[in-house]
Amino acid sequence: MGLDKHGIAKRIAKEVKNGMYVNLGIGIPTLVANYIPEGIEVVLQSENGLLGMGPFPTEDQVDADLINAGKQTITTLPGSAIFNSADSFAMIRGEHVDLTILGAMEVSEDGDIANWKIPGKMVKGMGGAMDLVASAKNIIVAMQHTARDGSSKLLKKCSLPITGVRCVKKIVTDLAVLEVVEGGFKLLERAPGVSVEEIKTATEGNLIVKGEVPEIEV
Amino acid sequence: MGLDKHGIAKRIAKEVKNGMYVNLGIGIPTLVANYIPEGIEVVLQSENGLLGMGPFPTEDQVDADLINAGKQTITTLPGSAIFNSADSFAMIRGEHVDLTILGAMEVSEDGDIANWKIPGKMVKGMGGAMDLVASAKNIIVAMQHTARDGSSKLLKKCSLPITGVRCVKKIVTDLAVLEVVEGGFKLLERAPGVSVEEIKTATEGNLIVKGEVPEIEV
Amino acid sequence: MINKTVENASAALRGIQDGMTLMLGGFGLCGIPENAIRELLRLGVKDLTCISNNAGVDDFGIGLLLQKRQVKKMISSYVGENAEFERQLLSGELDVELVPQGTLSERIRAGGAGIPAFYTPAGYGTEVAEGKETREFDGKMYLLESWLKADFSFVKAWKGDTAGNLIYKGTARNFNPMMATAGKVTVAEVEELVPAGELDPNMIHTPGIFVQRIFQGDHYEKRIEQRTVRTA
Amino acid sequence: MINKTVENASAALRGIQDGMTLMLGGFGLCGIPENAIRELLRLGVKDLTCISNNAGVDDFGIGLLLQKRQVKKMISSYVGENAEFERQLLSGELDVELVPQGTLSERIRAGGAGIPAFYTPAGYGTEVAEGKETREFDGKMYLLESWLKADFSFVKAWKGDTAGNLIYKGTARNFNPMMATAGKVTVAEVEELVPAGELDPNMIHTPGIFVQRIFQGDHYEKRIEQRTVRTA
Repeated sequence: MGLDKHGIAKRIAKEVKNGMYVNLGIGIPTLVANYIPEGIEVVLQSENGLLGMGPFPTEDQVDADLINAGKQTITTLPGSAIFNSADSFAMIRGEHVDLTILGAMEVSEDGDIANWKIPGKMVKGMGGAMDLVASAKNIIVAMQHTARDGSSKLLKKCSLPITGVRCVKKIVTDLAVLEVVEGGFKLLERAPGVSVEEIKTATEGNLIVKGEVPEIEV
Repeated sequence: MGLDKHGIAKRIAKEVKNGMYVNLGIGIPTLVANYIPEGIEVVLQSENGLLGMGPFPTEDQVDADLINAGKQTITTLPGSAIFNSADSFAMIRGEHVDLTILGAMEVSEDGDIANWKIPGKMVKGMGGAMDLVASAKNIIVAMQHTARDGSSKLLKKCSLPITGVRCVKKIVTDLAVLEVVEGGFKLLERAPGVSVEEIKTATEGNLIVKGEVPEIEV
Repeated sequence: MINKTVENASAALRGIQDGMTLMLGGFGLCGIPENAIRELLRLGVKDLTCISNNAGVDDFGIGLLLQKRQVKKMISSYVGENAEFERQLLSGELDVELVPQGTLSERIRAGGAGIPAFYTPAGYGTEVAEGKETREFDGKMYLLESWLKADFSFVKAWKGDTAGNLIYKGTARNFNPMMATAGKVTVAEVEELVPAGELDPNMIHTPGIFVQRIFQGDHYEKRIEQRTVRTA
Repeated sequence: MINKTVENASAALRGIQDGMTLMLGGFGLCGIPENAIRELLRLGVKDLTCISNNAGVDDFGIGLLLQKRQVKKMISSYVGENAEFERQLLSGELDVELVPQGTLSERIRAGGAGIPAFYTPAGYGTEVAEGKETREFDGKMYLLESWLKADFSFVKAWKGDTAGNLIYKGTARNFNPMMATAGKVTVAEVEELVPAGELDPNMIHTPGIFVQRIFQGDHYEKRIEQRTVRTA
C-alpha cells in the first residue's frame, strides 16, 4: 500500500514545469528525471559543475572526467555547460536554480529539514545539501512517511541535527503529498487506497486537512 | 635638469625582476614596458582582463575587442590569458600581481598616495587604482618631484583625497629615487647633476639622507 | 534544452520601465551592448540607474542615453571622456556613485552569487570608506561592501547559443559575465547566434541558466577609443 | 613568457614539509592530482592538513595518504566511501572539519581573491553556524565565513602550457580552478603540457599567474567510482 519509490518520483515529476532548472539529490530524486512528461523542457544541474545533465553513457561513451554529484558516469546534452564548483554554488546560492528535489530523514512543521547526520553514527558530511536548502527558491522533499520502526518522519520539531531552517515547501511521501504552511503540514493528496486517518496516524506534526482530499494521480 | 619621462621609466625598469607579474598604470608607467632589459621575462597584467599584454598592433592587427586598461588597442603574446573583471581583481586583491607601477599627484611620508581626485575639479573616478594600491605587494610611484607651481609632491601628509594608505614602497621622480621608510623618504639615488640640497628643497616631507648618495644610472 | 531566443532587441527589452536599475556590460566602448542601448534610446525609458564601469563617450554607448537625459544615476568606477556627463553632474541633474573597479566587479559577482556582503581592502582609509564598516583580518584593514543587483542586465557576447550559453571575445569579456548573473532579467546580445550543441560545453564563459533572453544584434559598430598602432 | 615547467612530481613538490596545509583538487576521484599524491606518499610527509572536497576511497586518492597516517586533519564537505577514514576518525587519530560544499568552494575562492570573509546563507540555524557571526540582509539570515589558503595547492588539469595556463576537461574541473588561486605554491599537473602559444588565450580556465610549477604527469589511472551505463 502507498506509493513505491517510482510512484513518488512520478508524482514529483508533475511539479516540474517547463523551462525550469532543477537540482536532483541522490536516491528517489534522481528517479524523477525518468518521469518528466514529454514536451516539458527542463535542465538538470549537477552541483559538481554541469548544467544540462544527460543520460548515463553507453559503454563506449564512458568518460572518467564526466560524472554527476553522485559520482556516476553521465553524458552532456546539446547546450550543456561545464563550470567550476564556486560558479556552481554561485548559481545555487544566487537562486538561479528554480527547484531542488532531495531526500530527508526528517521534516518539521516549520519546514526545517534534517538529512545529513545521525548522532552516534559515522558522519559522512553535508556535501552540497546545506547550500541547496538555504538557497533554493523551491524545495520538494521525497521520502518515506515513516521510518522503519514506524515512527513519523514529519515532526513538530526535527530530532536530528538539521540541514536547514524553514526551507521545505512540499513533501511527497509514499502516503501523501503535503505542503508546508503556517501551522503545519497541509494534506494535498493521498496515495491511492490510503485514508486520511492513516496519514494522520503516520504524521507526528500537525496535519491540516481541509475538505475532500483527492487521491494522487500518477 | 633631472630626468625626463623616459629617464624615469628607464630607472623604474631596473626595479623589474625576472619572473614578475606587473601592472602598469597610465602615463609614465606605460613607458616602463619599453625599457625592460633583455633577458628579463615579465608578464604585464591589464586590469580589464588580460595577462601577457603585447605591443600595439600593426594596422592590420587592430581588433576593437582587444584593448588595455587605457583603452588602447593592443595585442596578445604566446601564453597570454584573458579573463573577466572579477577574476582580474581577484588576481590583484589576492596579491598575485608582484608589482604595481603608477603615477601620483601626492605621496606622503607614511606611504599614502593621492592620485584620483582634485576637489573642485571634475572627478573622473578611481578606476582600478584603489584596488591596486590596497593590494599590491610592491608599489612604485612614477611622478614629477614638484607640481608646476614648484610645490612639493612628496609631503608630510597628503592634501588631496587619498587613494590608499601606507602602500607606496618606492618613488622615482625626475630628481631622485626614494624609499618610504619609518620616519620619511629615504633618499637612495639622485638624478645626474641634481644635488642633495636641491632634492631637500623640493621635498616637503622628511628627507632621510645617509652617507654618500649615488647618481641614478640609467 | 530550454530555448531563450527572442526575435530582436525590441522583444528582448519587453517589460522595461522608467526608474529601473540596469547593468550594462563593457569596459570603455569595448564589449558594450550596442543593440540594447539603441533600443533603450528608441523606447525613451527614463530615470534609469545604470551600473556600468564607464559612461561611454559623448556620442556613443551610455553617452547617448545621457544626451537624452534618460539616466538619473550612474554607478561606475571611471566616468571620464564625456563632456555632457560632466555638465549634468555639475548641474545636479545626474547622480554618480563612484566605486573602485575591483569592488564594483566583485559586488556584481556577489549579487549573482547570493553573497550579500564581503570584505575588501580597496578604499580603506579613503572617502570610499566613509560610513562603511571596517574590520581587521590578519593585521590588515578591510571594508564591508554589499552586493549589487539589477532589474535588467544587458550583456554583449561574441557567440551564443539558443540555450543562452555565451562566449566572449578578447577583452570585450570584462564586466559582462558577472552582470549576466546579477540581473532579474538578463538580456544577451551576440554577434552570432548558433543552435544549442554547436558550442563546446567545456568552453562556455556564461552558462545559459543566467540568460533569460538572447538575440543576434543587427549591427555592431565596435568603435575604438584609442587606436594605437605600430609600424609593422 | 615566464616558464613554470619543472621536470617531474619530485621537482614540483620541493619544499614540502611536515605539518603543512595542502589543497587537493577533485570531486570524488574525478580530477584529482594523482601524481602529486603519489609523490606525497613517496616523501612520507606527515601531520598534513588536507583541504579537499572528499577524502578519496580506501585504496586511491587521499585514501592512500590516510592509510599511511600522513593526514592530521581533513577539511571537506563529504568524506564517505572510506573505511580507514572512519576508523581513524572514531579513534581520534584524525580531525575533520566538515564544510558545506558551496561554502568550501567559496572560501577557497576568497582565499585566492584576497577576500578575508563573506556572508552566506548555507548552514544558518545548523551546527555549522555554531560560534559564527550571523546577520540579516533583506530579511534573510546569513553566516560570516572566512577565507581558506594553503601552503601548497595541487591541481590537475587536462592541458597546460609552459606559462602555467590550464584547461580542465569536463567535470574534472570542479575545485581545481579555485584551489589554483589559493596556494602559496600552486603545483599543476597536466595530461598534456604544450608550449606557450598553443592554447587559445580566450579559452583558459586558470591563467598562468596562479601556477608556480607545472609538469606533465607520468600516468593517469582516472579511476571511476560509479560506472553507470545504459544499453545503446
